[in-house]
Amino acid sequence: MKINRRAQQRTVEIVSNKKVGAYHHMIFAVGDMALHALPGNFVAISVGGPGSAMVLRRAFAIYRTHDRGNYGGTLELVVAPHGQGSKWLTALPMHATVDMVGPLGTNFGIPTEPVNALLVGGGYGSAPLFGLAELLKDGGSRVDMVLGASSAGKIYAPLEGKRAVNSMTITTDDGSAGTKGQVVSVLPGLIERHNVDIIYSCGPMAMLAAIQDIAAQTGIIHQCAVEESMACGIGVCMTCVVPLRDEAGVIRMSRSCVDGPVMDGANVLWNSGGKIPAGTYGAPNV
Amino acid sequence: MKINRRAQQRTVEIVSNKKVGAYHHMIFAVGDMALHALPGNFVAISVGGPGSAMVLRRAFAIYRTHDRGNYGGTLELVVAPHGQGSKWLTALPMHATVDMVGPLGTNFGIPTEPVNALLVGGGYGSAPLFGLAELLKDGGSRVDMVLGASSAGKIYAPLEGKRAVNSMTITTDDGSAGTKGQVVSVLPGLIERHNVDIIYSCGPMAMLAAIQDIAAQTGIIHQCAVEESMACGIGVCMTCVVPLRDEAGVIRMSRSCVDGPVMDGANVLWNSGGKIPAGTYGAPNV
Amino acid sequence: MRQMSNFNYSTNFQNAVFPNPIFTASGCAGSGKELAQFFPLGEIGAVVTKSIMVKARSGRPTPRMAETPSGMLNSIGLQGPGIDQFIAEDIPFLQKNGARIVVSIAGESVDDYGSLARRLRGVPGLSALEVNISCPNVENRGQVFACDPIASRSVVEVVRRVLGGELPIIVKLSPDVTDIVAIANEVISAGADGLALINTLLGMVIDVDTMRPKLGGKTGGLSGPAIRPVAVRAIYQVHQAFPKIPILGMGGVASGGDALEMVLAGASGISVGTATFGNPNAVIKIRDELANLLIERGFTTFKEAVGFAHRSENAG
Amino acid sequence: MRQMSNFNYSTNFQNAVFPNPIFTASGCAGSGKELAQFFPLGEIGAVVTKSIMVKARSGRPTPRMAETPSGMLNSIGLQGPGIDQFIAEDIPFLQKNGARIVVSIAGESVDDYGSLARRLRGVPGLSALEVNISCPNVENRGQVFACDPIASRSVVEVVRRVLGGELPIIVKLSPDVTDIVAIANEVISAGADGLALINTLLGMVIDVDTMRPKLGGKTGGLSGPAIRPVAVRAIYQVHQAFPKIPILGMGGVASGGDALEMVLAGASGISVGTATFGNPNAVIKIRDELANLLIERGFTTFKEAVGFAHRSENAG
Ligand SMILES: Cc1cc2nc3c(=O)[nH]c(=O)nc-3n(C[C@H](O)[C@H](O)[C@H](O)COP(=O)(O)OP(=O)(O)OC[C@H]3O[C@@H](n4cnc5c(N)ncnc54)[C@H](O)[C@@H]3O)c2cc1C
Ligand SMILES: Cc1cc2nc3c(=O)[nH]c(=O)nc-3n(C[C@H](O)[C@H](O)[C@H](O)COP(=O)(O)OP(=O)(O)OC[C@H]3O[C@@H](n4cnc5c(N)ncnc54)[C@H](O)[C@@H]3O)c2cc1C
Ligand SMILES: Cc1cc2nc3c(=O)[nH]c(=O)nc-3n(C[C@H](O)[C@H](O)[C@H](O)COP(=O)(O)O)c2cc1C
Ligand SMILES: Cc1cc2nc3c(=O)[nH]c(=O)nc-3n(C[C@H](O)[C@H](O)[C@H](O)COP(=O)(O)O)c2cc1C
Ligand code: FES
Ligand code: FES
Repeated sequence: MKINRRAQQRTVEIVSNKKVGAYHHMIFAVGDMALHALPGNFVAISVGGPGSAMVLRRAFAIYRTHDRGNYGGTLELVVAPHGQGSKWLTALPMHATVDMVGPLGTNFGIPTEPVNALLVGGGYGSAPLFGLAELLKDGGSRVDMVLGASSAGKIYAPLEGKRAVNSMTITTDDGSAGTKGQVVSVLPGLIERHNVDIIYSCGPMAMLAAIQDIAAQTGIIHQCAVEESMACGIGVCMTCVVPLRDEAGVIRMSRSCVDGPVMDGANVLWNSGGKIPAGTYGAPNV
Repeated sequence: MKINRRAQQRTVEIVSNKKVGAYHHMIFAVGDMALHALPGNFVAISVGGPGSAMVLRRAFAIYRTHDRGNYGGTLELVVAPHGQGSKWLTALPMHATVDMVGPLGTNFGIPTEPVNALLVGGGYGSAPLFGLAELLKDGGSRVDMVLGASSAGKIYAPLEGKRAVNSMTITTDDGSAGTKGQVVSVLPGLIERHNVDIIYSCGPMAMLAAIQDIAAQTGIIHQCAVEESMACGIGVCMTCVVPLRDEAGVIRMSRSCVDGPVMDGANVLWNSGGKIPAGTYGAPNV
Repeated sequence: MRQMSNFNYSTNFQNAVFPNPIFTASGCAGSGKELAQFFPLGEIGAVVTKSIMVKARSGRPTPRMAETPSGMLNSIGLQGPGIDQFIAEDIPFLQKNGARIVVSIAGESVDDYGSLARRLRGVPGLSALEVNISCPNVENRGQVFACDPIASRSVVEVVRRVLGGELPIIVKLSPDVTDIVAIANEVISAGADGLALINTLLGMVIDVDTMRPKLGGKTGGLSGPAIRPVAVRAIYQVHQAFPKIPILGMGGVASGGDALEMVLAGASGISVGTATFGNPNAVIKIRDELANLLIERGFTTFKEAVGFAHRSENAG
Repeated sequence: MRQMSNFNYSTNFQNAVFPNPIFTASGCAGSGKELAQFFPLGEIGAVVTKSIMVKARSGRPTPRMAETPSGMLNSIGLQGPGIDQFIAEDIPFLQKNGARIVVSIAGESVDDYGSLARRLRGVPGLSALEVNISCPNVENRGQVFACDPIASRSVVEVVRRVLGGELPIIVKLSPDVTDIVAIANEVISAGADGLALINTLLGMVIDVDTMRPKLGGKTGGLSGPAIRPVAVRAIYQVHQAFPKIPILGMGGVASGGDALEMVLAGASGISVGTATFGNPNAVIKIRDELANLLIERGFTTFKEAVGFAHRSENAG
């Protein structure tokens, strides 16, 4: 329960904004914010400009960062033009500036020894996995990746990313790329084939829940980056909570912006179906 | 009490946006909306784009129009970047589009015979006077012009406009251009010198009221374009009213967007000091 | 609009039937003439006229409006020509232009409402009466009728008595009350056929330059998208309590999606006010967008969607 | 800030003195730790803590928020650790970090408020108590205390009795009432030293895709710039009626100009809530902007500006 100590607020410049499939790959000149970001962290961006009716920031998982280059430190995002906020952001021209707070939240834990890791991403959920893959490979781990989406255009998998992993499996709901179906359908086979020790995942909550079911059956560690509606991103509003079992076994409504987004999948009470799970700390006695 | 029958709503493209002193001179490709505009009319533009907190249009006096050119019919405005709406508008790039309703409101009446006309503009209030000057000159009238503002940068007087009039007098509050002082200080002299038959004016309400005082003393006709806060611009909201004496002598709170902006200065009850003037139709009996 | 032909868009408030549920909001459509410039008035469900009083009124001093974040304040003060001139001039224009007409009335006393109903009773071609009770009651220290259950009831009773069963009565409530369901209960038991929800919220803007209230009338009514969540809540609560009473929903509707929210919450019709100031064709745009959204969601009639947020809840 | 040295920015609520009038809003500053990451907590007037209850509370199910035009709805449901853990952990952190502390309390019964006051009475280093009465009263069919004059009075009486004259009591009112001046009158006569205006407005958003209420708790509290005109109006009305009672103003303040509006209307302090979600440094920005605006207008002390919109009116 603590805000990311490295978080800073600054005005950053867009130095690249390219449409890639259904997404925009955007690069921001962020100075030393880039130094502090770890895979799994996110940033929160003001949207709409002055006179906007949108009062809340939008959260985006950090795709990757570079400490130094033509523009100094840079930070990259993969953004889906979805509603008004993300459409405004992806429509910005080069050199436009935005107000960014980051890095925020927890990061994926990196094992101290080489492991066999399976990285699973849904839609733009693939974004934080490529930086993670690099770190894992650097540490000598085997990295296999599975990316799923509704259709081919919604798979974000840049060539260098594909190359950096030991294997890449694609699934699409409509079969327009890779295996037809959802990511979970291919997981059991991959887990067995590659003797997976740990699963890292990022994507829609329903996908994460399904992955946890598989992880639980096979006893594999599962670190997932959750995505709950966030009003503040910095831990002050209590909107972004998920039921999470703490070390002492107590279930608490925990903030996914400071106790997450990366959480241990085994500790999240999935499928609480829009209810406070029975036994949660402070739950009404009904 | 009738909406301008020629009004239309359309998406129009910005084909030029140049900073001139304190203002932006903006040209819009408006198709046949240009055909229907008369000096004194205004347009109403949506500001802020999608997701904007600004729900009301902004009104702008039409500076001039051209029926045909590279961009078809065009319409020109002189916009002061003042608050959020006008700043948004003036910051738009070439080829951006805005939603425009126009032409709206009443226009300056043109005498059927040649007259000696004095045109008085305050700040961007000069904008509609240049088109008017052209029409008057075409009809054989003598046209003298007085433009006033707080300082030189706020005088909008393009060269071709200056050339088109018989004389041009400038006043500024700080003396940074022309005579130091307010426009009204030079009016009595000009009226006498040029034997003025009619004054046309456009600018802040206080200026119009002061001009009307002078017009009343000398018995000269005074047509002025008023500027009240407008929520709709098309006559449906009743926010933009000014107390106006109608032909039957009845004072009514009349809408400056449909019964104006151009009104006969002698019929407006100036200086009612934020009150409903006694005797107004429907006024409370207190 | 896809498949528009198979979709039944009509709605009704008691015996008043409308081909579609998108109306103007009282005080936001002028006399109708001004909008007729942009679209044929018969194209929308109905024109709700600006609240008319017994006598002519000059309204409040200017400034009468202030823009606020996603909304605006107005203090028009019910400027209007009085009932006689209104019946002589405005009604015939609307009829000639094929508009269905809902006349909004406002009074300063219970008697005023009775007189207005009496004058309107015989006028042919009206669809319904909207009774605006958000007016100061001069007989009761200027307290707004809509904030006082007893005064609200008295107004509705007298209008009901004068009209008999002829014209449906839609009573327009104020959100500025502790318990809107309680007020709704009073006016329904006094004979209201439907409710209009919501009128504006009382607000104020202070001009930081003059350092005084910006509006001539000091306070004003807050409207526009800013208040939509309050309107949706009011509609939801009242529909939950009185599922059979049709509601004319309003407050910040600017798109078909906004209208759909209110319909799902329980509105049988939607009035569009402030959005018309931003877009003269807003009513038509919203009419078309809402139809498309309903068709996309598989509704074959508009009425199936009314209050759906309550039903799916019990189901799920 | 120009000439900041000659400008007296301090304010007070009875015997509680603050170096400047810009506070956080209850429930919008976490436990203080999270904001301390962005600025030293001693830099602002005070930290108003999230409303604390007797026992730990899990709050409401998710989704707990929906963005709305120029605002947001929240239904947190007062999630928190309970008074004991709060006193043991949160207060010491705030003290160590040099924050002036206003503790907000919330209860489900009149007794709860008494117990909370009793627990806090002895805690050193508190500046004032904010009493949040916008909570359902479980002993009275869940009606919100703040909507019931009698219940509001009872709460304030018990807190006053327990505290004696030690800590100033600021009572936070709900705008969802017919007559906020009447409620203010009750709580002042029951012993309130100041008032906090306003809490959120009750609102609802319906998700047009799921066709059900968007929030887990169905209704939520509307905050942000959308409600500012309602807040300014409430502050103006209450200050007019009780010019000697200090008001902590809030509701959509996002800039120094917004804060100034409330100060001119009658606020002796300003709480910043939703704006912090959009900008972690909002409180600091607003503190500096307001000081500049006041200095520009020729004020030499903050207090001269409080309620100025009323004074200039009588003058002009
Ligand atoms: C930790 C985290 C990481 C994210 N990473 C990415 C990313 O890498 N790329 C990307 O494109 N998007 C990402 N999102 C989603 C992003 O924050 C926005 O929610 C999304 O862009 C939609 O915003 P909008 O303004 O376009 O839509 P609107 O519908 O206008 O949004 C309205 C409100 O609902 C919230 N909301 C809408 N959809 C979602 C959602 N799926 N999850 C949470 N809140 C939602 C918005 O934040 C906003 O407050 C992430 C969200 C979180 C919480
Ligand atoms: C008939 C008419 C003609 C106009 N012609 C021009 C023109 O040619 N060039 C130009 O730059 N401006 C003109 N204006 C003023 C213009 O409409 C805007 O009011 C101005 O640009 C300020 O808007 P904003 O959004 O920048 O300021 P904001 O302060 O954000 O405006 C907030 C609200 O106040 C209203 N408002 C603010 N200032 C004024 C004002 N002086 N008069 C009326 N309403 C105001 C706005 O319309 C808006 O609704 C005209 C106004 C009217 C009524
Ligand atoms: C300028 C203006 C004038 C209004 N006049 C009236 C009126 O005469 N009678 C009435 O019942 N409501 C009146 N209203 C309230 C609207 O009918 C409507 O209830 C309210 O504005 C909320 O809807 P909106 O947000 O779509 O505008 C007026 C609103 C505005 C903005
Ligand atoms: C997420 C959230 C949580 C809140 N929690 C509380 C609370 O615990 N106690 C309280 O008195 N008010 C609470 N409020 C209300 C705020 O303190 C404030 O009165 C209101 O939000 C209006 O101010 P704003 O527009 O600046 O946010 C909360 C508001 C929000 C948005
Ligand atoms: S988003 Fe505000 S606490 Fe997590
Ligand atoms: S601006 Fe609406 S009537 Fe004139």
